[in-house]
Amino acid sequence: MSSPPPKPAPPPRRAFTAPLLRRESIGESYHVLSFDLPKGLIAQAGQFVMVHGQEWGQAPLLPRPMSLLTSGTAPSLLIKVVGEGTRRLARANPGERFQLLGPLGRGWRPLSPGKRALLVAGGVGVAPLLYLARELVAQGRRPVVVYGGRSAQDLPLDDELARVAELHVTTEDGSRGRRGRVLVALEELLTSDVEVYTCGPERMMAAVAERCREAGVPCEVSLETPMACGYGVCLGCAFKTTEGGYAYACVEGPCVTAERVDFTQHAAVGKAQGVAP
Amino acid sequence: MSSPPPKPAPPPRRAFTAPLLRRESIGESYHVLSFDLPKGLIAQAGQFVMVHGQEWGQAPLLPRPMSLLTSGTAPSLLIKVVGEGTRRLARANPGERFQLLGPLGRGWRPLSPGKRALLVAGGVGVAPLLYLARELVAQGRRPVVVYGGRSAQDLPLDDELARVAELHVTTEDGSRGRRGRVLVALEELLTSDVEVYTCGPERMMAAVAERCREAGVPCEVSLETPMACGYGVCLGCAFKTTEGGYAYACVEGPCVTAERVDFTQHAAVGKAQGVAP
Amino acid sequence: MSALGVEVGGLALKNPVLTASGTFGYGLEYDDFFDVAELGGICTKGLSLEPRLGNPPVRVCETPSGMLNAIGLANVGVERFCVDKLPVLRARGVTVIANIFASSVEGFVAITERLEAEAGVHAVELNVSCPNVTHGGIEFGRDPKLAAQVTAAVRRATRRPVWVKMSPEAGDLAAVARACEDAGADALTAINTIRGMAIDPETRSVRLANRTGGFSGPALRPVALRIVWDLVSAVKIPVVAIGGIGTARDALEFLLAGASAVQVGTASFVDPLAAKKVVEGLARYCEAQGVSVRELIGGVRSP
Amino acid sequence: MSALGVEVGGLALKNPVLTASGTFGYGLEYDDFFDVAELGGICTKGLSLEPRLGNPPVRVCETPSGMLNAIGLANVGVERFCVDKLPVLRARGVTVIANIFASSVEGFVAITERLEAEAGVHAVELNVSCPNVTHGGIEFGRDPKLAAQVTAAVRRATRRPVWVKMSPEAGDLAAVARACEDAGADALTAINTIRGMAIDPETRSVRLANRTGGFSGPALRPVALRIVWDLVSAVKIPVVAIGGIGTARDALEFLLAGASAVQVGTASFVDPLAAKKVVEGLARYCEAQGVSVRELIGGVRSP
Ligand SMILES: Cc1cc2nc3c(=O)[nH]c(=O)nc-3n(C[C@H](O)[C@H](O)[C@H](O)COP(=O)(O)OP(=O)(O)OC[C@H]3O[C@@H](n4cnc5c(N)ncnc54)[C@H](O)[C@@H]3O)c2cc1C
Ligand SMILES: Cc1cc2nc3c(=O)[nH]c(=O)nc-3n(C[C@H](O)[C@H](O)[C@H](O)COP(=O)(O)OP(=O)(O)OC[C@H]3O[C@@H](n4cnc5c(N)ncnc54)[C@H](O)[C@@H]3O)c2cc1C
Ligand SMILES: Cc1cc2nc3c(=O)[nH]c(=O)nc-3n(C[C@H](O)[C@H](O)[C@H](O)COP(=O)(O)O)c2cc1C
Ligand SMILES: Cc1cc2nc3c(=O)[nH]c(=O)nc-3n(C[C@H](O)[C@H](O)[C@H](O)COP(=O)(O)O)c2cc1C
Ligand code: FES
Ligand code: FES
Repeated sequence: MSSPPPKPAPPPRRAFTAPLLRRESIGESYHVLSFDLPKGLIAQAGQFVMVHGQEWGQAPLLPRPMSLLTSGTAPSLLIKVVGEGTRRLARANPGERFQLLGPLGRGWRPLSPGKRALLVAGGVGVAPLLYLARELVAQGRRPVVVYGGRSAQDLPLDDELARVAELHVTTEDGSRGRRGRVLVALEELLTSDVEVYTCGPERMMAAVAERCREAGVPCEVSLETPMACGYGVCLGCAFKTTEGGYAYACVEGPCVTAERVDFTQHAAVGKAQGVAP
Repeated sequence: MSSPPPKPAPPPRRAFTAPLLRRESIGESYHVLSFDLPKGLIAQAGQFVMVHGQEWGQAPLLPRPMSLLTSGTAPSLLIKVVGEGTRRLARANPGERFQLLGPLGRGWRPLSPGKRALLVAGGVGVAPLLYLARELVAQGRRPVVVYGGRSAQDLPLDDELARVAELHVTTEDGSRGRRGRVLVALEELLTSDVEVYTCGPERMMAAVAERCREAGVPCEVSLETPMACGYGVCLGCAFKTTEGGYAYACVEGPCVTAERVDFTQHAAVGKAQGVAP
Repeated sequence: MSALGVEVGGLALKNPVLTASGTFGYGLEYDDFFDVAELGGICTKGLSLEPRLGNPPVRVCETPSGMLNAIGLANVGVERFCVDKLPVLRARGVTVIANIFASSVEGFVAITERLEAEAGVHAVELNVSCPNVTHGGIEFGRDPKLAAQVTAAVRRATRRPVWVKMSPEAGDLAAVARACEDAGADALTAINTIRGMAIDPETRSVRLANRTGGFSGPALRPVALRIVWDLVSAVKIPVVAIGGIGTARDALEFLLAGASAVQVGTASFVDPLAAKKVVEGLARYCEAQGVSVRELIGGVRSP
Repeated sequence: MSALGVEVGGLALKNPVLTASGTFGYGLEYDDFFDVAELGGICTKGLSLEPRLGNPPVRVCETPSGMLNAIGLANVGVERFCVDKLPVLRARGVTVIANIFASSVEGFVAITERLEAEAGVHAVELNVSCPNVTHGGIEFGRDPKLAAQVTAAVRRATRRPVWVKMSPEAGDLAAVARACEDAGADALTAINTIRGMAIDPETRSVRLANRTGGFSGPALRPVALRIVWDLVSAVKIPVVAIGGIGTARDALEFLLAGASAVQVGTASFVDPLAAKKVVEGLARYCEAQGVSVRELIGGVRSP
């Protein structure tokens, strides 16, 4: 496995306040929120923001980490409702003001020359991968995507994805695409000329990473550890590394090479996602 | 001073949840909120509700006591913004759900036969008095009202009041009506055939009560002590009585005869009102 | 026993949901709302030998996700409780835990003896942990020896279960807990409020006339849960949990940590039906998961 | 001295707003946000003699208006701090309070001695109150004798001001405070987190891998304020307040209660500019009211 090209330096981080521009709901559970940010938020695919409602007061207290779906003057997020913070985001009305801190962390590493990108998304994990897919298409490097969910309802933005990628869908209940988990579709796509990027439930990513290791294919994962600050000071977002110690997902990640992550130890599970491996 | 007729028994208390029907803002500080309650809330003038937003979560934690402006199937409240809870009320949108607990406490005592009602309102204290004024008019006993505020902006619903009562306005800055505090207008109206009802800042009520005592005129005040429960279990709403002990504003009040209130001791000041005596 | 039934130191409760002392009056204030006999039980407002007027106002204020109170144990006194309140509760079949408070061991015994003369009291809860009175509140709860003395004396004065309510401010709470256990307590209840304070920067004055007050509500819950967890492993007698419990989810946290029952406090101020809703929520949870509350107690897993 | 300037046990601060240890990294993470030299000072993440990896995840979770953390004092160690971080802070003119931690008196002294070799450290803050480590955290802060020993030993090892950070879990905090004062502390800082816990009823497991964690944030503020108020009357040395401070209003509560300065903690997670905004808010308040911060300290009125 040749070492992939290094990541470019991330753009500067800012604390923005911005009104909600639009909320588009995809069923009850998924919502795309875009914000009105004339100054523009410059980011890289795979980076995230910490978002906090100015109306929330002191509960929910902490901002919530959310991958950027798009950046620019109307940056957007894909929200899955799992608890109080995401519920509030899902009910926000245009005009309501939010604090956005970002862009944070390190995005996806660049695709190596001559390689094809294989993206493996689980449920709401699609957000940073759709960002990546659009960027790859802009570079003329249309990716292949495997997108899995429990059922047809757990595949938000699948239409957007189909527009920019060769899309393979799996659902556990067979209500859409192939029945089963993402691994069933991955098998035949895991050729030696691909590099894998994955985001979704931790157990899914662990299984994908393991298959990539076996296949000798580079794999980049996006970690969803609980986070308090998002910018490297609380040390709450630790994940166990294969080197033995801990690394911090908000500054060294969320996108890291799967080889660094000790998934056997990694208890910092993002339970927010709808798909098991 | 003959003893006034006894108060009728209050209607049963209920915990309602209801969506906001309408919010009408009167400048930045004052807002009339009405709720959609097909079952109807039956209440007496001077009673109050505890109101809590179902979206508030755990902060603001406690419901806020608010005098009823009207009851029935679209009960309404007049809100003055003073802190976090009233700020949230002031920004609520139609459809947002609230818990209303009520009607609570004891309303105004009935006007004695042959007497005329003189209502003395300070700022947002107008709410339970406008309710009373409308009720008196329905009984063919149009009241006289003295309504005071710091300036013309602090006289919400003065137009409504003018429709049902002979209205005397005072403002401290002279921007409307007579310059000065309510006492200046009270003087000439305090004849022996009136009974006084007052609600407003505590120091205003204390001054009005004192003048009524001197004039030998019955005076009923509506107390705004801090409250946690509103229905008699927390014992937080104590006010010092002239008998020596404490009484509880949420069950024995908020409307009580001024004679019972030891204003010299009464630290449970409602700071929410915009008018000093 | 139904899926919800529990036993707390010899006392069978139809469900594990009680109401906390001082947050539910004497249980007679709920007639318009619901039948309080549906609850596992109610703890009365703290009773003293003589009626008490309580502290001057302001007595309550709100803090982030919590509140402060300095009521000062205002209550009608044990005599009026026995004459005016208890007969009604008894007639309705309410399980009554009498929360009592005194400034001396003899005082605690005298109140217990007065209650002993009445039917319809199911347990006595000793408040040795009130932060809002100058004499004989919290010091009993801070010192293992004093706590044991009070417990033993009350133990001798009644055939009923004796519960001791723990102060979160004891330096070595496990020692106090074990002392109460050894002195014959049937259960521990925890926690009472922690002393707090608030200042209004506008007026530059303290918000409560008493200066400090007891801190309660959801904000307190993580601390209460940790203390309950500590106590469960410190003693063999059951622990009844209190502190920020307002939903079935909250109650489950404490049951899983090992509490045998829970008390709903400040949440009743937010919604008078809170305790009833906790019972209903637990019933739904047990039904959905096919478990009884008894199986849940202490069932927390480590990650 | 400007309207905002204060003096804390011999150390002049340009304003009374510091950042709390463990909530502001090493002060070098803010380059994109603001110049941290504008603050009264920063307290570093707790430094140990050797680097520490900290606890396994999950390390943080949210609670009503607060949070729990069980970081386990992960830090780069005093050596790397002196080599990598301190020179940058010094060059920028940041007032640096080194928060240090060890499991023995000798350990505290060794770290202090290493820091003594460097310029640019303005005071040493002894963390004798960390709830999240198995050895040598909180026990020093619970026992007046141990607290005094650590304080005296560090006192002898440095010419710099020594601040001791109080554990809210000491049974008799005033005794610990006086012991530290007598042993030569220049200031006390209070409070560190209180131990708390949270359980996920869905998975029936504890939320933090360490089971318990330190409770912080706005929820804690009323308890912190009461403890600071108690300490201010217990000792003559200055008290630096910590606990749920995130706005100028919050800071005013503590200054009025008698704190000589404040530390912004968890609030920096919500907004990296929180501490700077507290400074600006205090400046506006002092200007509007025509007072200096020094006049406000201890200026609370009783009702
Ligand atoms: C770098 C990063 C990017 C993310 N991107 C997205 C995204 O694009 N869209 C999206 O919907 N979600 C995303 N998440 C997850 C999202 O942050 C959490 O779902 C959210 O914080 C939950 O908040 P809540 O208040 O709704 O739930 P809570 O009430 O806080 O928790 C509900 C459940 O979610 C779990 N949870 C809490 N915090 C997190 C967390 N930080 N990560 C994972 N699980 C958590 C809890 O353990 C609990 O089981 C991302 C997380 C990270 C770290
Ligand atoms: C029986 C009764 C009827 C009331 N009717 C009305 C009404 O019709 N319209 C209206 O706008 N307000 C009314 N109030 C006052 C209203 O309840 C308070 O203004 C409100 O609770 C403040 O909440 P907040 O969260 O906005 O402010 P907070 O942040 O809680 O407090 C802001 C300021 O208001 C003071 N305050 C807090 N609670 C009360 C209280 N219960 N009473 C008085 N002052 C308080 C605080 O000391 C502080 O100075 C009534 C109060 C009572 C007791
Ligand atoms: C207003 C109020 C009054 C209280 N009075 C008493 C009391 O009389 N006796 C007692 O043992 N505890 C009393 N408590 C403490 C509660 O019973 C309970 O221990 C505490 O409030 C924590 O629970 P919570 O967070 O659910 O409210 C009182 C609490 C409040 C808020
Ligand atoms: C994530 C985190 C890490 C902390 N680490 C330390 C530490 O290393 N040393 C220390 O003395 N205090 C530490 N603390 C305690 C804080 O300095 C502060 O005392 C506490 O959080 C209360 O203040 P707050 O409510 O403003 O956060 C830490 C707190 C948090 C939340
Ligand atoms: S989230 Fe705070 S250090 Fe990563
Ligand atoms: S507000 Fe609770 S008793 Fe009156």
